[in-house]
This record gives sequence, C-alpha cells and structure tokens, in this order.
Amino acid sequence: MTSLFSLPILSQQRIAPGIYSLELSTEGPFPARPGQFVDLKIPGKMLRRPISITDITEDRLILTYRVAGEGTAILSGMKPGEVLETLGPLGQGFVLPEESSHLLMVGGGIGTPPLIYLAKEALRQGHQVTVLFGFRSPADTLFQEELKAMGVDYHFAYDSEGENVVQLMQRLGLDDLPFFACGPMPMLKALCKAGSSDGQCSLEARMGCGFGACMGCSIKTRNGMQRVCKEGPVFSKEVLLWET
Amino acid sequence: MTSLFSLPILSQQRIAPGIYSLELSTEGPFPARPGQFVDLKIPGKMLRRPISITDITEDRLILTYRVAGEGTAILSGMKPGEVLETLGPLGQGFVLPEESSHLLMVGGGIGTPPLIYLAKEALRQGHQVTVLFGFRSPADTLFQEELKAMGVDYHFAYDSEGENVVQLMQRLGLDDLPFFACGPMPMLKALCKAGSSDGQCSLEARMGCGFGACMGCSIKTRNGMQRVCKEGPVFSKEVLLWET
Amino acid sequence: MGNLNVVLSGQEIKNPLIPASGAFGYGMDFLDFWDVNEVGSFSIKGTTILPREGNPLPRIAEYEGGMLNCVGLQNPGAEAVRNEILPELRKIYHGKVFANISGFSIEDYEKCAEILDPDPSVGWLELNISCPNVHGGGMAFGTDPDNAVAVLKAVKAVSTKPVYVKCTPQAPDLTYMCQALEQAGADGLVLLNTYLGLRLDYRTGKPILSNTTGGVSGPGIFPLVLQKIYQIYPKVQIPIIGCGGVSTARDVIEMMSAGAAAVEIGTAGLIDPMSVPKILQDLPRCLEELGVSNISDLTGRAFK
Amino acid sequence: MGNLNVVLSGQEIKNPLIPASGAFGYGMDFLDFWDVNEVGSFSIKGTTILPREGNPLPRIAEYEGGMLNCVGLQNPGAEAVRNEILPELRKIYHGKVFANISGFSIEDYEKCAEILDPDPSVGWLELNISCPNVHGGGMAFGTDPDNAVAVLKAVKAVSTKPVYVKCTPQAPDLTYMCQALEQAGADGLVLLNTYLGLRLDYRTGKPILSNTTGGVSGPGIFPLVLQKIYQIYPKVQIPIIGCGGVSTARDVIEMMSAGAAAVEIGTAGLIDPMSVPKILQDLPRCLEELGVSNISDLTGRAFK
Repeated sequence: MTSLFSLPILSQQRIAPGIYSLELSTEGPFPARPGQFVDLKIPGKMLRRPISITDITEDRLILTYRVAGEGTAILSGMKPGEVLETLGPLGQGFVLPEESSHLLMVGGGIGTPPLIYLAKEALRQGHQVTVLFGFRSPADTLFQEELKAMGVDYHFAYDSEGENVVQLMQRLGLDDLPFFACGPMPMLKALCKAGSSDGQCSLEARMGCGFGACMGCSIKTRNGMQRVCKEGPVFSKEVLLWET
Repeated sequence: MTSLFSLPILSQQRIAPGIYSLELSTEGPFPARPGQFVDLKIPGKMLRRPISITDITEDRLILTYRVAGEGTAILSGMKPGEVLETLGPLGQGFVLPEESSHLLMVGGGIGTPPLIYLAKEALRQGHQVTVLFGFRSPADTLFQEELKAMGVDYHFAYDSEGENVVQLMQRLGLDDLPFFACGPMPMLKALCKAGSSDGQCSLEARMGCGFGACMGCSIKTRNGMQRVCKEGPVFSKEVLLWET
Repeated sequence: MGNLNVVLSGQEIKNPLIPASGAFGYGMDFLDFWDVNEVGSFSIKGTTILPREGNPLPRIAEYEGGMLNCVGLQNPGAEAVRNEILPELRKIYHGKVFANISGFSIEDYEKCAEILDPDPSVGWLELNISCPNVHGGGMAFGTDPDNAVAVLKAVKAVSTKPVYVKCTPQAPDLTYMCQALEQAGADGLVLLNTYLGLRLDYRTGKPILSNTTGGVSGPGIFPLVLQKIYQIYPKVQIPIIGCGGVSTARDVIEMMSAGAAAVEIGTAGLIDPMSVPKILQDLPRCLEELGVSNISDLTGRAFK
Repeated sequence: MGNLNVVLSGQEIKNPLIPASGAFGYGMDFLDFWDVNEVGSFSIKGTTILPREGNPLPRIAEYEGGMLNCVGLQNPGAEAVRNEILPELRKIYHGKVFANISGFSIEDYEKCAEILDPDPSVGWLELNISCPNVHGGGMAFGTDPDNAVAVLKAVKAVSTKPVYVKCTPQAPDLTYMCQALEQAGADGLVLLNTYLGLRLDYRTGKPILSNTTGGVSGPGIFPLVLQKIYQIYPKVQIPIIGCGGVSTARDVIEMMSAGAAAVEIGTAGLIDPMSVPKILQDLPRCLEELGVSNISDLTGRAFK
C-alpha cells in the first residue's frame, strides 16, 4: 500500500554526465512492482519529484535520476545519512505475461532505469529478455555492468552514431516481440508505430501530488482521461492516443 | 566589520524552562563588543532571528535564547555539527566609562545574556560591577554559575517572590549607580525612572534585515528616528522617549 | 479537550477543516493514507454540465510559495458525477460534501445545480465563479457582480441546499462583490479561489503551463487571502469559509481569527497527503494552549 | 561574456538589477558587505515633502513566502534628502538613482519632484502611488486612474528627468491604469509595489503589525507579479521595470522574459545582504547557458 517512508541515503554517485544513482536504506524490500515509482520530498522544494525505481534489494531501494532542474540539483547534493521522505509506491507497474515469452525492453536515456528492475523480474519469472537501450553517446551509457551481470541479451543505440533504439530494433528484426518501454515521447511514439501490437509504455509527466488527487497529470486515452500518476505511468500501447 | 559567517554548532542545551544555550565554533574570537548582536538564519524561515551575545571566547560564540515562536523552536532542535549562517556583529554595543567606576548591570529574563559579556568586559577594564537580575521564579534563574565564577556582587529578584529588579535596586540603595540594562520594556521604563541619570538600555524589536536597510525597527528618540538594529540596540537613557 | 465542530448554514460538521475542490478528487485518493471520514466535509472536484477533459499537459508548475495549476475543470459531467461517482463516494465517506459546480453560462450552472442538489451526499452547493483556467466561464462570472448575482439567483431558484459562492481574488472590488452576493441570497462565501499567476521556462522563456497562466495556491498567498477575509468579515453576515495557503493548525486558527467560520485546505494536502490528519491532531492542543473550548469561538477573534 | 547593460529612457545602466525603494535605504547599509557601485542604479527610500516618522512598531511580520512591512514611508523629507542625504550618497555611489517620491496630495508630489528632480544624482523619478502603509495617500492614488494621471501630469510638468510610475497590484484594472499612465506621459512603469496582506498573532488573534495590514513581498508573490508583467507588456510601449519576489538570477531572467526591461530587488536583499552581488555574479553564466549575448534581448522573450 502506498505510504510515506523516511528513508536514509546509503550512497549516492554520479554514474554518467548529469545522471546519479541513489541508494536508500529500507527495512525489508521496498513494496513496489517494476514500473511503479516513488515521489521524493526535496528539502526546500514544495512539490515532490517522481523518480522511477531501478532496483529493489532486501534492504535497499535503488533509484537513478537525471539532474534536470533545481530540485534534482539539490537532491544530487544530499549526503549519506540524510533522510528522504519518500511517498510510494505509486502508480501501476508493468504487467508481465503469465506464460514464458521472449520480451523486449526498450529504453531511452533516463527512461532506462525502470526496465532494469523489470528485466530482473522477468528473468526471475522465466522469461527470455532482450534489452535495447538508446543514449545520446557512448559516454551517456547506463547500466552496462548490470546488464552484463544479469546475463541478458542487450544492445545499445547511440544518437551520436546515427542510430536510435527503434532503428536498432528493426535492424535486429525484433519488431514482433512484445515490448516494455520507457523513454522520451518521440521514442515511445515511434516504437508504438514500428513495434509489436503488444506493448506497454511508461510515461513521464509534470505531477502535482503524485497520488491522483490533483489531476495535474491527466492524459486523454482510449479509456478516457487517465492520470499518469495513478492509472499510469505504464499504459498499454492500444490505449495511448499520442495527442499530448 | 559586519559580515556573514558560517558557524558550526558546538553544543546546545536547555538551561532553564524555554531557555537554550548555544555554542558556535569560531576561528578566533568573534569580533563583537558587549551589547552587539548576531542575526541567525534559521532553516526554513525567511527572516533571521536577532540574538544577543552572552560571551565570546577564543574560539566560541556563546548565545542564549528563549523559544518564543516557530523559528526559535527550529533552532532549539538543531544539532552539533549543523552550521548556522550568522550575520554580525550588528548594532552598537554598550559604552563603558573610561575611568574605573562602580557599575550596575540590570537584566530581566532573556534580557540578561548580553550583561554577562558586558560584566566580564567591565571587570577586565577594572570596574567594580554589581549585577541585578530579575526572573519570574527561582526555576527561571540564568547564569548563577557564571556570576559566581566571575566573583561579582550579584542579586536576584523574582516576580514569584513579589520583588522586581527595580525594587531590588532601590532596596539595596544602588539607584545612583550608572546602569547598563536589558530586559522587557516595562522594566526598562521603570528603571530609567527610578535609576541614575546615567544609564544605557538595550532594546528588543521585531526586525526585518537586522542591518539597517529596511527601517523595520525604527523608534522615535530625542535624536530623531533611530533604528534599533543599527543605531541601537543600546541607547543611552536620555534619548529614549518610551512612546512605543 | 476542545470542541472542534462548527455549523455552516444549519448543518454541523465535526471540525472546520474542509479539503478544497480540485485538491481532494472525490476523496478516494487519500484512502491509502487516512480515513477520509475524519473530515467533516470536503468539496468535490469542480463539476460542469458536460464532461470536460481539462487542459493539455503541463498543468502543474511549482514555485517557492506553492504551485500553479491549469487543470481546467477536468470532470466527467454532472450526470456521471451523480450517477456513478457519488454512489461510490458514499461507500467510503459518510458525511455530506460541497458540490462544486462551474459553467460557461447561467443555464450551465442552473442545470448542474438541478442535477446535484437532490443528491443525498450533497450538503451544500459551492458555486465556482472563480476558476482561472477556463475561457469564457468560471472566473468571468466572478469578476462582474451582475453576472455573479445572476448565476447565484438562477442556482438558488433550483436548489434546496445552502449555496456558497467561491469568489476570486481577481474581482476588482471584492467587498462589493461579497455584499452583492449576500444580498442576492448567498448562504455563505468561500474566500478565495487561486490567484492568477505565471511561470516561464528558464531555457525557452515560454510559459510552462499549457494554458499560459495558472492558479497560484499554497503558503505564498496566505497573508493576501487572510487580509481579504479580514476585510470582508465585518461587511457581511453570512459565514465565510477561508481558503488559501493553509498548511498548519496555526494557519487554521489565524484564518478563523480573521473571520473564517471554517477553512478549506488544498495545496498542503497535495504536498503532504498527511497534512489534514496532522492538522486535526494538532487543533485540540492549540485550543488548549489558547484556553478556548469551542473552536467556533475563534471566528472573528481579531475583531473581539 | 554576456553584456548586462540595459537602457531605461535613454540612460544606460550597467546591469538590470535595481535595489528597490525601501529595501536599500540610501545604499549605505550595504557597504559592509559589497561595493554598492556594482549596481547600475537603485531606488532611494520613499520620500515625502515633509519628514515622516512612519508607523509605530511592530512594522515587520514574516511568513513562509517572505515578509510583510508597514514601515509607512519613514523619511526625513525631500529637503533633507536633497541637502543632507544625497551629498553623502554621492560619496559612496557614483551612478544615478531613482528618486522614489510619495505624497498625500497632488501638490505634495509636485513639490517633492521640484526638489529632487534637479539633483545630479537623480536619474529618474519613481512615482510611488502604491504604498499600502499610509492613509489617505500612496495607494489611494494608485487605485484610481484619474488620480494617478493627475499626479503624473503634475510631476511631469515640473520634471526634466524621466518619470516612472510604481503601480499597485491593488489597482482594480491594472491594464487600464498602465495604458492611462502611458498616455499621460509616463516614461516607464514599475510593476509592482507590495500586495496588501495581514498576519494575526496566534495567541491573541490580533494583527501583528501596528498598521493592521502590511505590504507583502518576497518569493511568495513572484508568479503573481510575473503574470501582471506578462499581461501589461503587450499593451504598452514604455519600459517596464519588474518588481516582486526576485531572489535569483533565474528569477531576473524569467521576469525579463515576461517583459521587464530591468528588475528591482527588495526582500531578497533584506533576507541575505549578499543576494544582489550573488545574482550579478550568476547572470553572465546564465546568459552563456542560454546563448544570449545581450541581456536586454531577453525582454519580452515569452512573446518572441
């Protein structure tokens, strides 16, 4: 159940230009499914910052975020021992198929973190996983060690090398696999056009409360107006309208 | 010269009901004269809190304050190692006479702290010092140990025992000594009426900036409008009009 | 132990803290955190006669004093609210709510009132003539006293429940507006809806919000709203519900002291979903500190 | 390295950051912290024809978004300002200042302008028709366009320096007010003076400030003021100096993007006396980030 947690920072480090990895200490595994997110109270800021979940261990919640503004800049300066008031888990996660399948995880930039947690969970459930991540340039690569350690099939696309992750998918002939995606809207839109009919996308939005009350992040879908924070952030491909 | 200092908290303790002693670490003695004050930035509060100076040692700035509202409540919860942005020294201090004299220090409640620093300085300069402090009740007594250690003549008056500090002065026949006073306005007013013609009073006021720019703490005096934070907080008795 | 109940137009609520329209949905979103029956009432999301999708994203911007929103009255329409949402609401909430209604014509308001007034969960109608985020409606009625009075009279004519009018700080002469509304039969006033505001993107210089401007809410506007309540209270006899930047029990007490009979709370509950129960826990201690046994005795304390 | 200079009615100042009237005294109080010659101009404490003691204490209250003040135009009178203060000011400050003048009658303003306009340190007159803390003057002129225009015309008739009018957010129709002022010959607008606000003492329920209400300033009003600048900018040709809650270089850029040619800063400098030099240090870096060489190109960027 969604709740407010006070989680001490265990460690924080810059893992790529503008990208930070943050480990929070939890009592037992944080009760979130892949694709759900948390909303962090940043000292001095009014609204919380929604951050996707990279991984969950027995006693850690691992987050990855990009410094995009003043709030995340403050967060990146916080030290081990400082406590983050964490609201979560929020939203609905990805839904993995019940039967073993070959699944495609497609991530772009700071949209890649939740797919790490999802890929691990998919492997645990016996699925075959191929991961396609796109970054601006090789220097921006995230999670190579993690993917190697997982032993999954993974491939990177780089804007700087003239290939995006959708083109990579097509080049590898993986466009009929069910996909699970998170990344910038143009990537998701292109992926939904080019990829399998069976897909789930995790969206980003400026949020007010993060738990559904303010309707600040509602989008129009084939199922009517839906809140990214509450009915989302993961939506199945067929309900998305790509209007916003 | 007035400046902004980042001073780490060395220790903080409650020394009487609602009264806290705060020691800040300084590099060398803090450059303030008795009667000057500092303005502390409290995390989460917009305006600084003006606090008088209890004592200055080689490497410590010692402050005493009363929890009077939300700002001082936050301050009282701060821990050793946390850093306080300190603006100071501010205002004009007390002016001790050049020739050795017998001086009276008259303080009431949370007005007593600056008189400790002043009494020490007066002793150093070879004056004879008598200290009269008034409190609500014996439980509210401040600085008894310090006064004992200084070896000055001191006396306490307690509201709960039906005597205020001005009555005490009169009972002891000290009303012709030059006085240095800090305390509630009614006390100061009564003291100026009953005491010597030679007196200096340190006033309190709600302040904006603390350094003279906003004119938020101006009072009418015989020398015209004067800022408590800049021309004060110490005023000689003859300029005070007691209108506010 | 202090007595927190207050009476609004003959209906008692067990405490004066009313989650504000647009910041509490229909109550469901707070169930993970606390039993919403702790509040004596709340105001439902602004309802219009036709369903509305609201404005495109981004609808939210932040600032040091709170937030800006341009949600724009997203709601499923009055019929769906009555037939689908209020029956669900009754399962989780046993009190009566403020039905916040808005529109683009006098007829819109009238029809909306006709649909929601009979609902057993509706205790009061809250006439929203102050939404800054829709064009050609909402606030347009709240800045012109003649329009406001016309809307009010039309709604009063079809309502059995007390009608409260939620005013906008954008009204050029708020005192005159409030007096006109009282004279036209308003049962109470809600002071105030959000202040019109703007944020621009640092990089592009363009408005952050899809609707260019948004409604400013949060602690940043508290003393502005407080002044308005203090200004209006001696000029009207009907109850005032304060609304604007309340975040703590002390804020509630300050706003009641300025003249509010009850207090709506919005942004604080979005920033921290536990704000409301925290305030409800603190209020009795405050009353004790102040030596007051009935919180309703605090209303207008500044004038006593 | 970006170019920070801006031109206000033909007079160039080396950067667009102008400490606001009432928050900078006569410049002397900041000398302990930085060389006030770093700013291209500043606005002196509001000056009236006769000396004024201002309001009794308390004059200051705090809130989460900034502060409230009711200083009430304490000043030694126009003659003393010209004869005693401005000569002292020249010793420490080499630029030209805005002479902020206020009054209780049209004649007051006129006389004050006559005295201060010829002073060599005065670069601009700033007509303060917006002080919320005096009775029967100040803001009374700023809420009625006819009065405002009458004051402006009287001052223009006796002035050789450009006259800027500092408006109040309490004006019922600010766009109309600004257009009327432009038409009547205003050389520029200062948007805005403080918002009327109130704080009550928690224990007593009574107003904290001696004058009951006070002017609200600080980050809490920033998006409100920003919206007003954005609203007025396309409606007038004369320069707008933004004023309200600016605390950072990013705020300066945002306010200029909304339409401000320059920006006044008040409360931030009271909260932290180093705010102004910090912002001046940050501005060139911001221009670089944005790829802008002249800061004046940012004015009205939202509309480009």
